[in-house]
Amino acid sequence: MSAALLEVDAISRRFGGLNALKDVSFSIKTGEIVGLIGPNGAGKTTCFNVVSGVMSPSSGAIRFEQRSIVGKKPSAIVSEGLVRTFQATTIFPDATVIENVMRGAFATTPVSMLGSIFNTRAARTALSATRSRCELLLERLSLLQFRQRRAGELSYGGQRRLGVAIALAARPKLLMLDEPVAGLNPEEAADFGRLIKELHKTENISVLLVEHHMRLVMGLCDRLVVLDHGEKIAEGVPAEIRANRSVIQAYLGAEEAA
Amino acid sequence: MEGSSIATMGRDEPRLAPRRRLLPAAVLVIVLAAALILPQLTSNQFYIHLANLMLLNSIFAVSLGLIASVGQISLGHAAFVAAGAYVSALAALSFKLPPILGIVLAGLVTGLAAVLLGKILLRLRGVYFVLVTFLAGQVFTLIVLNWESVTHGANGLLGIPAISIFGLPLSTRLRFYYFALAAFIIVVTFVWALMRSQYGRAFRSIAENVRLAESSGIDVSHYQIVAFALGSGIAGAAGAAMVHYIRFLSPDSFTFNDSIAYITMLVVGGRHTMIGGVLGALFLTPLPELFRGFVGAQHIIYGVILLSVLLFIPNGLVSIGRSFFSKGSEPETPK
Amino acid sequence: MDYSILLAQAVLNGLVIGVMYMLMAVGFTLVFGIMRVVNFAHGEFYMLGAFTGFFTYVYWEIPFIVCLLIAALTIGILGMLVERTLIQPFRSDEMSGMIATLAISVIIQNGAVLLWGPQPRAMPDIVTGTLAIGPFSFPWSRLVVIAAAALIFTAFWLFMQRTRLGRAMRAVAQDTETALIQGIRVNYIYPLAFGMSVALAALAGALMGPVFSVSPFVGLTPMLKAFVVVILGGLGSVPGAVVGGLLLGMIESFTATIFGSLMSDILQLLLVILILLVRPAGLLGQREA
Amino acid sequence: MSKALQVRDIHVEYGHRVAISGISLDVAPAQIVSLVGSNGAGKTSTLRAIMGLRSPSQGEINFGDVRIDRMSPPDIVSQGIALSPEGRRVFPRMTVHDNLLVGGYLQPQGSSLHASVERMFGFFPKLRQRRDQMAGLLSGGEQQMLAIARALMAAPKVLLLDEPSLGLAPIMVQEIGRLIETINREQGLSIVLVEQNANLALRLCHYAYVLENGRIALSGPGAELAKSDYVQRAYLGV
Amino acid sequence: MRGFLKVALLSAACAVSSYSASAQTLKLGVLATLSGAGTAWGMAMQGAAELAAEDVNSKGGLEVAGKKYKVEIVAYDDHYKAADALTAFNRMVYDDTIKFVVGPLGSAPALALLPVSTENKVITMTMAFTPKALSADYKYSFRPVIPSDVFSDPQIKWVVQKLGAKKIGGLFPNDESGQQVGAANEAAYEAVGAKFVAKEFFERERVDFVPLLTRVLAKGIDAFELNGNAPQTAGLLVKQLRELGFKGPIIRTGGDATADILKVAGKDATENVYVHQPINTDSPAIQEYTKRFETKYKTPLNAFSPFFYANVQMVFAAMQKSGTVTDSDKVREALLGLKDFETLLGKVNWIGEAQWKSNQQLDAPFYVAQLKGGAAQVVAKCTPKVCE
Repeated sequence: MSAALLEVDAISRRFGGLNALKDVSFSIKTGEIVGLIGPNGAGKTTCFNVVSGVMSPSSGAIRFEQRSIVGKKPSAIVSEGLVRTFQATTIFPDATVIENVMRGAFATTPVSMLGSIFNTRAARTALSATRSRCELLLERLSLLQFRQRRAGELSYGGQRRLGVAIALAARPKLLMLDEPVAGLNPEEAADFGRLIKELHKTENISVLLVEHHMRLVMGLCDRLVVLDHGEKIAEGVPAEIRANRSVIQAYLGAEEAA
Repeated sequence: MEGSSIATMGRDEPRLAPRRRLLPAAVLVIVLAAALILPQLTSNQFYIHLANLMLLNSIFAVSLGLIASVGQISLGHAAFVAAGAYVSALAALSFKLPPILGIVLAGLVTGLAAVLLGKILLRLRGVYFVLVTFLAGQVFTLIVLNWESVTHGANGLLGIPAISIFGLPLSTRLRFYYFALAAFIIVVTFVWALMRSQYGRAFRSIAENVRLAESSGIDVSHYQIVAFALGSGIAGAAGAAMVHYIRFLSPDSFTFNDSIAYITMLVVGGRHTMIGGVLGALFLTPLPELFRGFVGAQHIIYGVILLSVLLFIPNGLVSIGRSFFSKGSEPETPK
Repeated sequence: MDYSILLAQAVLNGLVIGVMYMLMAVGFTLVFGIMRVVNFAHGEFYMLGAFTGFFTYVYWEIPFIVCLLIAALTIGILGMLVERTLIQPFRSDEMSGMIATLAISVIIQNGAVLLWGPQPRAMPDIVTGTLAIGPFSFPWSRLVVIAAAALIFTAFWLFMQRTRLGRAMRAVAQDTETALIQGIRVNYIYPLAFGMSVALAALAGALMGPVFSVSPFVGLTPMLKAFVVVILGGLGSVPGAVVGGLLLGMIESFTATIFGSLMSDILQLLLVILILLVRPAGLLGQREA
Repeated sequence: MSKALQVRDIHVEYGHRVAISGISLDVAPAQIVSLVGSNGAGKTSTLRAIMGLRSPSQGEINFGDVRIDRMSPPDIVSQGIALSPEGRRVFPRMTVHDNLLVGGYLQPQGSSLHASVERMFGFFPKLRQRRDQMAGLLSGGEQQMLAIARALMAAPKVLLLDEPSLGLAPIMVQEIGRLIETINREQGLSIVLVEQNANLALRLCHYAYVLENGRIALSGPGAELAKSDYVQRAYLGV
Repeated sequence: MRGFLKVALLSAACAVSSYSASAQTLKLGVLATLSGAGTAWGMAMQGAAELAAEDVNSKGGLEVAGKKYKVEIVAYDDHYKAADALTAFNRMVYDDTIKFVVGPLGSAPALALLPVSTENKVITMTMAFTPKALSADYKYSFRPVIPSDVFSDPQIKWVVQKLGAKKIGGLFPNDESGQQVGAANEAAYEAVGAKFVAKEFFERERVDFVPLLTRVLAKGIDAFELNGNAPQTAGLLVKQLRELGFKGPIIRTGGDATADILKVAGKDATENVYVHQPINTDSPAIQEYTKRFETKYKTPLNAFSPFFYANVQMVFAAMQKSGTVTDSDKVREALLGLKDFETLLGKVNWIGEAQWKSNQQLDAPFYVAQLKGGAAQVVAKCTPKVCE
């Protein structure tokens, strides 16, 4: 329980002359839910992109289960068990809902590529097992009734849930959610929070969460990391963060000031 | 093959009622039987020649469609066709390699070349990929034209042998027809199986949403290269088959215009489906023959028909067939 | 021949073909930038412009500058009609639009053969003689082309920068929807831009008519070169088309003078591929979102 | 200057997706009206419908006594409605000056247009400093000012502002807020303000609507709404 | 597989039409480039066939073995591409069952369809300058036009002696004929003591030659050779050479391009230009043909046209002599048997035994002309051996 699942060690990322991330370090232990918060432009999304391999850090180290993942392709990092979602709704809009989740399960479907071409018995078995697993996932996210619908036709909330289902299908050990409830109404957001909590419990998934919805973040997270201008300005349990002066100045206070 | 498609395959269609599944199967059997028997009924070699070109063009269009299935359109496809043709023709002329092996070699060499080129070119996507493949195709033509010691430059290669299977030379149109038909069935079946497999799933994911595909654990560059190499390899092998049929090869044989022709087949037939490429090739290849007599106006009529198809059947010929099979039960989903 | 003469000759020649490529590419890139259409029929409008210039100059015997104006106007109007009827339906579909322009190109070219026959026609010189500066001599016929092209381009540039319509075109090119909510009627801007684009091609054709010759097939080369220039300069970028056109003209002139034609062609293409790989959006292009 | 904007029970769909199902609004002259709600609630869709970018499938939109819901955006602009779109959407490869001139596209050209530009520069002195810079090189806050100024160039009677605070630093958000108030006060313009920052939106407005799932969940004067339990819980993060 | 339906329909339609027309009709094919940049040459061939057909049809048809045949021309476009030519030729041979074809045009199409024409015994009248187009193996392939590798030698000798040119330069298109002609020309010039100091190749689409000409002129040449270039290109070369200040003689020792050179380059630039003239423009028969052609087709005569006209006349004569319009073997024998056949070109014969072991090349007198004041004046008459 105490071993760090993800260790982010002094990563920096520069765009041209701009320091989007500067010496940011934090770690996530197995079973933890950690929130990453900060004002717009603080570097949260850049941090997500660097950790998930979409871009490489200018300097610093990232270890997942003690192995360095710097320089690995995003797809390889996914196979290690580190899976992310995107800020905007990201689904495959033209495919059916179930096919969306099957694609998410691509890397975790134990089937040889050749086998799937020849449609061998083993391949059929593996695929149908994956399909059952995906249907289960859809059921948990209350999407099963739409399984044959075109994903693009789902409601906004439905698309957000589908995005999570696609990520879950990859059997993550660490799930990185980028503003998962942005744009959901309060009820939906609360439901979503309960869902994450439940998944965390039943699937033993650790979670790294970027979110502006403070109620959700405060209620859900074991620990918070606060970024501002690319630097980490605070880290601690929610109660500490709420009381932290510099956090109030940079971020929470903005609401009050407005 | 009929009715299923690159776009819909693997989308986990609702299970068709037995009768609905029977109809496409029956059509398939009838078409196959017709393809086997019809050529026997005509003594007109010209129609068989035309049928041969239709089959070869179908393969070219399908192979381009395979590359397009990862969302990339190549404007240099003819260069791969030509590369395959040159490999096999030169192997036959210089090393007396039997054409049938030459075709395999051509497929391997062009496929391998596509792997190497793909590593560089596939970093670009969308319209930039289209443009860079156009340029690469132009460079290829120039190289073939100027590397005289090997390719004989503009003089071209003459006396290329016909394919021979177990000592039986496929020197007549009819014999080649059955060879081309077999090749066509193999390619179409292979591509169909591929698109139905996990590969197809990966290809479609990449075409629809690259970022999400990558974060779903699909190695985008790997699968793009696989699609590019397979598509180019098939094109190269088919180009080789064609050159042992035409038996003359020059840098003019496959040019930018041919690349455009393949794309046209794909678009006119229906670019999101494999069968669309086939339909496009089957429709466009014999089309000029209908008005060959109108010299001068021939091309104008062709252009007008092409425009009309684009204007009035925007989803390609395949959409006509599909609405026939689905009988309007499933609403067409706009792209 | 002296090296300095060779050099001067190469520069002049690079300029002549450079400005032709520039005029072609500017129109080509304008249409791509605004409408997302790769216009494969662009060369045919060059050809039509050349014929218009030819017929008006030879048969009506009017001043060449009037011929240029007539060519730009008639072909421009023709272009608007073509856009309205044949290209507009493909607005949301780049690939079909591209193939539609191919079909249009086939129809125009073969129509020209039917109408005017395949024979090349020589256009009488507009000006004769050469300008001698020291040991260098430059044919006036070529200098006139450069001057005219510079003038045409300046007029075009001023139109784009200083007029209400020009600004509207740039706005549509950058963000169609936002342009719409400024009150710009995009549905009129499209045919207008297409008409202007092909009018520029027609001007290039009419200008080059006396230098080269006029036949239904003269459009192919400038069209392919415009394609390369636009890749080099950046799709949709007008400054890119100018820089790319002049650069390609110079590269072509110098490499052909030094290495011969074949090496020149291969070098040009390789260079452009290299640039594209390093800067996918071209020299001055904007990466698409 | 005394026309009212009325939206009557409009419905908007994108394909099979319903974005708005029955929204009605009233915007009186010289009034600031805020639309509050989460992403996907239908705020932006409402503005797009008013602007003619997406015709409603049902319902009516009237401006004064003119029905505008079947008009094209340019016609709506000429009626006196202008939009500063979400994400600012300045023309990045045009100068600040040209952006403003495009904003005045339908206005009489010539000296009066240049007078308007000067007025904008008076309003937004920062933009004057950047007059000949490419708009794409401006900072986020400056781009937002430019987008608002560009919309004002159309001399609108109703100004639609879509998420003017999005992605701006708190200090910038406050400045934009002040600007909105000034514009409303000095020009006597009606403003429809769409904001995720409910705090800001409710504080600025005369009247507000809370949108949820394409419907109006709640409406009332801004100050009143800000005090309501529901709004406090859901949108003000209290 | 819908295409098959199409083919079936097509075949039905064609079967009907060919049946109704076959009774007393002799079909003559024209397979040439009728679109794109080669159209001018293609039309020269098509026009020749049509005019020759007009001649016999106006007399009620061609009389062979007591029957009168109306001659019908079937013209197809080969796009100047091997594959397209092959498809069109297949249609001619198998669908239209034609045995006599004017064409193909260009080396690639010609080479591509030699096996088919031989297999089906179709007599072709080729306009392809590659030496491989003729061979004893391809005994139905005839060439009625004069290729430069056969005929340029005496002209080069004559020109070099007359002008005293020592250093020659030339530009050639980088295609089949360009590469052939370039090599042949160089050998021919060196054989008579001149030196080819600058030889450049260029891609066919090129229209601006100034950089290349600058390069050639930098080598200090006395004379420039135009052979191997398309007529329009030749005109452009002359024009641009003169613009660059080259005043020396410009020579074209093969292929007719006189009309185009004059049109494109204009009167002043074409002084001191010597051209190969395949026909004697002073001959009344040629002048009459020119008038007829230009009246009918409203386009200047390409000098190759009379050769095909003469060749079709020879085929007609051979048909009458052999008494058949279907047995191409017999017609071929009769064709080869024509000696000193009187045509508008003068007396013509078949030669080529020495080079190809078979007499399939037409032999006709040809000329060297000098351009003066915008017109060509014949200055020497040639045979393959000598010009005088």
